[in-house]
Amino acid sequence: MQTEIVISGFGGQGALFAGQLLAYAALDAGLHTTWFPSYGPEMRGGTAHCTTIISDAPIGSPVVRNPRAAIVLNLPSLERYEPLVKAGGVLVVNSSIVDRRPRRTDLEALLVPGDDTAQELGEKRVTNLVLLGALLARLPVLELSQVKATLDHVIPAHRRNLLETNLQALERGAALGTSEAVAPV
Amino acid sequence: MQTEIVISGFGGQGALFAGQLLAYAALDAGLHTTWFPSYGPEMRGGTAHCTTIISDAPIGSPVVRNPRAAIVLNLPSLERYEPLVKAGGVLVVNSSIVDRRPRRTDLEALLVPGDDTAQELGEKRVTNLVLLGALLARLPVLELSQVKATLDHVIPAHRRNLLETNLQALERGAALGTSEAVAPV
Amino acid sequence: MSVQAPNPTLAPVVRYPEALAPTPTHYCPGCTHGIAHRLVAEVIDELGVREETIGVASVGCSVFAYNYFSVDFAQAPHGRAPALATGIKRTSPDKVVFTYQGDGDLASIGAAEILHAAARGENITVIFINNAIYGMTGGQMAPTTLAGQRTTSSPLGRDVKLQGHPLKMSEILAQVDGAAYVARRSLHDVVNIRRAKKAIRKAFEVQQQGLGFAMVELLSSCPTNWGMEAQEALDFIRDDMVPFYPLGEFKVPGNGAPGGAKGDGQHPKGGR
Amino acid sequence: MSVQAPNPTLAPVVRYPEALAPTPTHYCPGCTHGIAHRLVAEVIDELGVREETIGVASVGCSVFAYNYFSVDFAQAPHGRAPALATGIKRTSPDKVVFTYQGDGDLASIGAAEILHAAARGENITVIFINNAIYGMTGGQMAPTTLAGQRTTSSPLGRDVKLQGHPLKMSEILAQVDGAAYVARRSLHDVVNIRRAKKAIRKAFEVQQQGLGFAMVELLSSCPTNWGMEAQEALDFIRDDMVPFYPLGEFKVPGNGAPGGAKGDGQHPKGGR
Amino acid sequence: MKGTVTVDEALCKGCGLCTGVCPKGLLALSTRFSERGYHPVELTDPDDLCTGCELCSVICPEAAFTVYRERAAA
Amino acid sequence: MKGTVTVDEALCKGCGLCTGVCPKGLLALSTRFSERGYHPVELTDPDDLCTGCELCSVICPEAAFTVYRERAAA
Amino acid sequence: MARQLLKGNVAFAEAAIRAGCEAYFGYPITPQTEALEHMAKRMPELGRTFVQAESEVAAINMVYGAATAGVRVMTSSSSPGVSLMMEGLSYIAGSRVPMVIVDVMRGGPGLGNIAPAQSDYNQMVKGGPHGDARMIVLAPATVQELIDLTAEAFELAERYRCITVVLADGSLGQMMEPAELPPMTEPRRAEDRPAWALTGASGREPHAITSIYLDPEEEEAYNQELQATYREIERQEVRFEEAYLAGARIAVVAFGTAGRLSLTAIEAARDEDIAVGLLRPVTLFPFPEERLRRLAHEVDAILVVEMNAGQMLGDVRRATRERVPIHFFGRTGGVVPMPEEVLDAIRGVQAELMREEAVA
Amino acid sequence: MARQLLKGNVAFAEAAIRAGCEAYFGYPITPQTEALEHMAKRMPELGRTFVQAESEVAAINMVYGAATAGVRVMTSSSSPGVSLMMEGLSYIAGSRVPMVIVDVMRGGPGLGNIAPAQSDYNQMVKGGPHGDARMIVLAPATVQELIDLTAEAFELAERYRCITVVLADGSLGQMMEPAELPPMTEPRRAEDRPAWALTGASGREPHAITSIYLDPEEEEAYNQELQATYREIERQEVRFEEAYLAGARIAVVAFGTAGRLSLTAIEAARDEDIAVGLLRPVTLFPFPEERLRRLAHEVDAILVVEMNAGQMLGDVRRATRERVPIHFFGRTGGVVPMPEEVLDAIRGVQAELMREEAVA
Ligand SMILES: Cc1ncc(C[n+]2csc(CCOP(=O)(O)OP(=O)(O)O)c2C)c(N)n1
Ligand SMILES: Cc1ncc(C[n+]2csc(CCOP(=O)(O)OP(=O)(O)O)c2C)c(N)n1
Ligand code: SF4
Ligand code: SF4
Ligand code: SF4
Ligand code: SF4
Ligand code: SF4
Ligand code: SF4
Ligand SMILES: [Mg+2]
Ligand SMILES: [Mg+2]
Repeated sequence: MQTEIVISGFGGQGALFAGQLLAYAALDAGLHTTWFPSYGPEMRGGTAHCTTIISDAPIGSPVVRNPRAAIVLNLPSLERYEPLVKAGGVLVVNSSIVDRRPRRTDLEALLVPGDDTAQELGEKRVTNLVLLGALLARLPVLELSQVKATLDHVIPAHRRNLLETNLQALERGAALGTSEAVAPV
Repeated sequence: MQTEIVISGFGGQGALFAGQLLAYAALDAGLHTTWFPSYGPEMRGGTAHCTTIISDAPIGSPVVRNPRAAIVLNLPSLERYEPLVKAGGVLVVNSSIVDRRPRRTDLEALLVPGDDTAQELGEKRVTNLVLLGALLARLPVLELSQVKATLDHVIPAHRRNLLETNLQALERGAALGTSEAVAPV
Repeated sequence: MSVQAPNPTLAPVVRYPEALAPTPTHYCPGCTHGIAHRLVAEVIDELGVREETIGVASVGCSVFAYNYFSVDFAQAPHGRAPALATGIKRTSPDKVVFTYQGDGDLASIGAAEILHAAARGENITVIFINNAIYGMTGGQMAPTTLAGQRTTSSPLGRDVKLQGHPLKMSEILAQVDGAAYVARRSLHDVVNIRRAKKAIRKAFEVQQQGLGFAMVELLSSCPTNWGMEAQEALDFIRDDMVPFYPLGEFKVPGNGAPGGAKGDGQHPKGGR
Repeated sequence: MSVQAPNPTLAPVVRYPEALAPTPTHYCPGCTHGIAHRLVAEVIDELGVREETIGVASVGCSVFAYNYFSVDFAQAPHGRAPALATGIKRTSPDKVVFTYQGDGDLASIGAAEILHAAARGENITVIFINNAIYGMTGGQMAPTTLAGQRTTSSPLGRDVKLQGHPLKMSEILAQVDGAAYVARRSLHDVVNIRRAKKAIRKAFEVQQQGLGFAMVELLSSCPTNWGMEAQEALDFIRDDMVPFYPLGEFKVPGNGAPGGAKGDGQHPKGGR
Repeated sequence: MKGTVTVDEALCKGCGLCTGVCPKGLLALSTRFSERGYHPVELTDPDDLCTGCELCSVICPEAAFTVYRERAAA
Repeated sequence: MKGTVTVDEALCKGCGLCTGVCPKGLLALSTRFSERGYHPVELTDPDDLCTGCELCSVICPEAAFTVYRERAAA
Repeated sequence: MARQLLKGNVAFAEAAIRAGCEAYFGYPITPQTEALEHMAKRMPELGRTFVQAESEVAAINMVYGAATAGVRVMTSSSSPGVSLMMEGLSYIAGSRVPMVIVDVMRGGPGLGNIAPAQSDYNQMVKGGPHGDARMIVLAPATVQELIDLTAEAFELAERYRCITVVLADGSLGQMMEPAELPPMTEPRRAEDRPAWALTGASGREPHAITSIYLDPEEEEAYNQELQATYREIERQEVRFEEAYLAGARIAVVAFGTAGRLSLTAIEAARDEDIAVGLLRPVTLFPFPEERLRRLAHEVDAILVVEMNAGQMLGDVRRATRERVPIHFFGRTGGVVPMPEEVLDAIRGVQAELMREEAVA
Repeated sequence: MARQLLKGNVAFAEAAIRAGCEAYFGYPITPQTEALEHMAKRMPELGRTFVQAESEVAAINMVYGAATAGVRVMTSSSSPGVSLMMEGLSYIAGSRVPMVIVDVMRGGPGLGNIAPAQSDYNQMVKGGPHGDARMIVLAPATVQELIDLTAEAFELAERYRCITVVLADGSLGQMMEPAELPPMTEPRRAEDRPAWALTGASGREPHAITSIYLDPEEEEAYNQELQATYREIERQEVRFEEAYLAGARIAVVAFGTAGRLSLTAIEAARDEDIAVGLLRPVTLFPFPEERLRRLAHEVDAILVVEMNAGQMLGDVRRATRERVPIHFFGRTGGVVPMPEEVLDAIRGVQAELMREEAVA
């Protein structure tokens, strides 16, 4: 059984790291995984996105057209990925800055105020983990505890001081993910 | 009907020019012709040789293993080409500096004192034409008159002062070529 | 862009250059590539040569320069812009031809091409952006990276014994007979930016007068790969780069000898 | 070659160098490539490093140098000898590594490689044969061809406006920080040949001391492509080349600045 | 008023360089996001202090400024 | 005799450079051809004028010379 | 060694180090720069050689130099950079010194872009370098295979005294995947350098390493030696991977990333009861000539999938003699085909088989 | 124009001049240097552009520059020099500016020698340059054909906005043969330069000539344009020459000098009543694919003759699907095969045909 997750946003919103964290956690959980980034020359702005695949069997293609789930950190990403997520899949939207609701009804959409929550936690840079936490609450691909454990050993040294906030971000996200509030009716 | 002539000697003995002269003359005579040099980096010593082919039909290969005739200006050239000349062909040897006679008896060999004759003409550099003249006397491929006429218009400007001597060299060679003396018994 | 004066008593004195395409660039915030672009465009406008100018973009962050100037442009392989410019200028001598090259492009892979374009006295103008780094590929060491400077390919800081000494291209090219004008300027503050523009203008005029090869080296910033804020990066130019890369005119038409090879002594802080 | 003294009271004082292979070369009569070979071999013998020396031959008339020295040799693509030498020296730091390059090889196609080998301060020795021509390919213009000099690719004489100015590589490389020793010497007469040998020896010693990049430029003759007799060609060096290419040490260990960049003033005729 | 400036928000990347050079300190980055996601610079000049000295336009990497100065009285 | 030289004919290419530098004028090209087709140089020194000064060997591009000098009297 | 999540570029660089690579010379170029950066950090730590060359031309010739000295040496680059190495590669092949190059292909032609592509197949497999030189070309499809083949590349290069190319693409260089690194092996000691190497002519005749043979006959004899080596390589080193070919009516032939993408498509197709399997050449030179010839007798149709306009396609057509219809699906310019697209292509081939049978 | 005795290298240089070549950029290399020397003399006389570049890398990029300015431009070189042009050629192909290059091949690999060879067939025909770029490749066999194809190369390059390669070899460059030069045509006037050229953005939008398309989809669209052009070239420009194929049982397939050598051998063989003919591809890209396919139905055996280790051989095997036995005779390293050797090879093929029939 294979799960594909796309995470997409502006450069700097941490989409790539969130995807890597998933892959690291999958490895720790003894699963097969791939992480596939989109990349551009250093100085190019625009969107950065990546695909993480987690599976109990060896993985063929590291990219798919129709992922099982997507986390969209900004509007362009919503425009691009909403149409692509598999029917019945999960779509997590950073509602703090994305001002439109998803249109599709054949998938589970979560409107999570990522930036606001991050603000509350006093650390703008953890938006990505808030949304990831929310996703994990709805997508039975990895245990939250697993992801938290993994984060503890993969977080880069110069970010270590932020570990606590990062863990909180995941938890807050997970909480939001389970609350009904986030689901658009 | 196609005739192949190889001319070979030390660099500086004028082998390449003699071969070109034949090709120019053939062109003037309205025949098909090719001139094919062997060449090395500028500074390399050693032998220079070329193949001139004259034919009344278009010419395929500009090189052949077994030429109809060969003019050898030095010993190494004799060693190399004596075995290759077609049976019944013509082999002209610069006997002034080549101190051995040809061994083959199935071809027409001429021992022409090229350098000595050139000395007599007071111009060391015309050895090649003396031998060419001798060859033409035995090889009915081009009229001597034709070659002389051609020489008149292809001789490089800075050599023009030597035209007379060059023409004499051809004639002296032709004369030697017809005299019995030159043929080894 | 047409400008609507906010108040009839006011007249626009600085407006968007015509030779600059009316489009945002992809450069990082505070990157002085943008300043260099503007200065070149202003000079092209002042000389009124926009319609007969042909630019040659190189490989580096400025690879898309052709999108930002409203003049004809070719895009050259990494380091070969001077060769393309040679091919263009020789066959279009009536055109104004300039290259726009980074330090990796001009001083590393393109060292032979720039040296020989100078030796041939190719009648072209070269804008040389020295930001002491490979910007586009993410901050590797450039031939102009300062001793001790950390980059992704000199993680412990450039060790000149192992990784070589930074190259002073202006000083080197000023030595070459075909070079008519060679100057180094800096973009770290207003005064120096204005000096830089004067040098760029001279470098284009030298070409118009058919005097030969002209180059302006511009000390430029790379906030992203230096890991600095925009202003911090300008201070780094002033405090670290200028002392090693003296500003000045190293060759001007007429003076054959590499005059002022030690720079014009202008104190870097002078600009502040 | 073992030498049999013609007379017991006599002792051999000059004999065939051990580092020179006992074989005739393919060089044209009177070509000073041969002198340069002998000097390098003598120095290798004097320093006693024949068995730990690795040479790098370039592409030019000296392409077969590996046949003429009795030391290990690699043969490099045109212009890339300094890159090969870098690869060899970095992985065999205990060996003595030298390149032997012509002017087309070093100053034209190989300009970037020599400039950067110098900038990196590669601890190698470069023997640079400047004969102002492309010898091997039959006498085309070299970057060092003198203004007005006729070659097969500058049939009317080198027109510096169209074909560029001759490059003074020693002066240029002396500018570069990684260069420890840079000298230009001439092979046109006995006195200068002896000076040349001293310079070559220094250039090898600098490497042994690990001081960095060392190069000796040797003004050399090409009787064949200059269309001259051997002695005439030496006179051409003295009368035409030396005045344009000043002899001297442009950089010696210790003096950072390109000292004596104008040459050591030794009058060319002094050698006679 | 001696002079004033306008900033093309489509061009400004909020690098802040201009804010440092304005002798009158009239320029500051807004907290707003521009369309391209930057905090654009804004001129706040209630007392008409801007002299149109051009310094801001000289340092701006994006050529975002238009600078105006009083016309020489006709 | 103060000194003398021998020439390796296999190496000499008859370029004549040595003939110009010998202070005693003892060297001249022979009219003979060497095996490789050159006119090799020859020392003609009936009156033992050669000093073993080495000049010929310094200029020779082919390292064809061996130079001998008198041994310091033992 | 436990499995770690590794980025392709870092993985092959570290694999080379552990395989005893003593020297790396390179020049930055996306999408392989992380390899150069890893080498810049690690090699000096280990007291080995790292030089950022002034260009790819210089880099390949530094590699040449180090190779003549008999050390394990490598470089890596991407398409435009590799094009600049053609002369050097020809010299190296022409003087039979071993070396390894990893080519992380990107979209072209020209400057193109930095997205993954396979459009340099012909360049590396057929003859980018001038002359009759060939290079062993290995085409990994996963980070693990990239690691294993890079390490083995040195062995092959030294066994046959030739160039071994690891032909990867941007996606393999940039993606992360769990993989296991080989144990660290110490570089060989100076005194263990090969007998032919340049180590100073001490107590032996001098060595010359060169690629010039002015006498054509000599050059030909040398070329015959080279050709003999290539024939030996063709006999010994052919490698490929198969999946689901037993009973398959359609065979997809694809290398590297295209091969792994196709596998996913193939599995999807098999769920639709399409009898399709995969042949993935692991060695591109030597090419699995004979296996493909047989394959053309086992299946009814072949679909070649490449991230280029159809380069290996020519070799498949030749090797199979087109005994069965050969179809092609390719994306160019850096577009990574989605497995769904490959699936569509497979369906198309299947549909055609049906049609033919209907007719028959 | 009357026929003159012309050296190949001089002939193609003068032919280019007469075809209106406005600029030549090159670097000396044997065996093509006479062409550069001829240009050095003639171009300035005519007020046209000649520059001896500092290297082949610089030369090809000067050509690139002049091509963007819309002038008729060319370069010429030989094997190692051409290898240095691969990146530039890829850029030029990738930005669709027309140019002509004459490659006078010599023995390789590496520095090799300066004798005639055909061992860069794969480099020029298959993909020396990176990316999916192709070049039209013309293979003359005589000095006259060298002249005619060089002149026409400019037309082809401009018609398809592509690179046209005249693939010669050392023997063709060095030999002399009577031939006729085309009449002199004046170079096009500045105002007649093509619409896409860089001439200054006066009264029009600025032009940008580039080969970078960061968006893979864009790059792919661009590649599709290129591929469409190549298909068109394959439809329009295939050329080959035939001799004695009517009723032949053996076909010799050979290009350039090898083709001309073979003709002599074939005529000798026919004197021995061996039914043998010649197919000489004149365009190597586009390759006479379809003609070869038919040929395999007309003859009983094919003998491929090349001055390399067997490069075009692969294309012949592919195109013919090996419907009949494909034999190969090649000399490498700069050896020019003698017609007598080719004759022996033909006899060998004939003998084998006999044997088979005896068996049957
Ligand atoms: C032949 C080749 N080698 C390497 C690269 C990769 N590359 C792109 S830009 C660049 C360096 C750019 O640095 P610089 O010239 O200093 O320009 P900057 O980005 O700093 O302005 C490199 C190495 C390439 N595109 N082509
Ligand atoms: C890449 C390449 N380009 C060109 C050549 C042809 N070539 C051989 S030697 C040479 C020039 C040699 O001149 P120089 O370096 O001055 O050495 P010299 O013969 O004068 O001693 C050239 C251009 C080559 N072998 N390889
Ligand atoms: S990476 Fe550096 S040089 Fe490139 S645009 Fe950004 S700041 Fe400027
Ligand atoms: S061509 Fe010139 S450089 Fe070469 S060997 Fe002869 S004289 Fe010396
Ligand atoms: S300098 Fe320009 S880009 Fe930077 S903040 Fe000011 S206006 Fe905006
Ligand atoms: S013009 Fe001068 S005063 Fe006005 S905003 Fe700009 S810097 Fe300030
Ligand atoms: S050693 Fe001196 S004196 Fe004797 S031959 Fe030589 S040059 Fe003349
Ligand atoms: S200098 Fe040497 S080569 Fe020349 S003539 Fe004298 S001995 Fe012979
Ligand atoms: Mg830079
Ligand atoms: Mg030279």
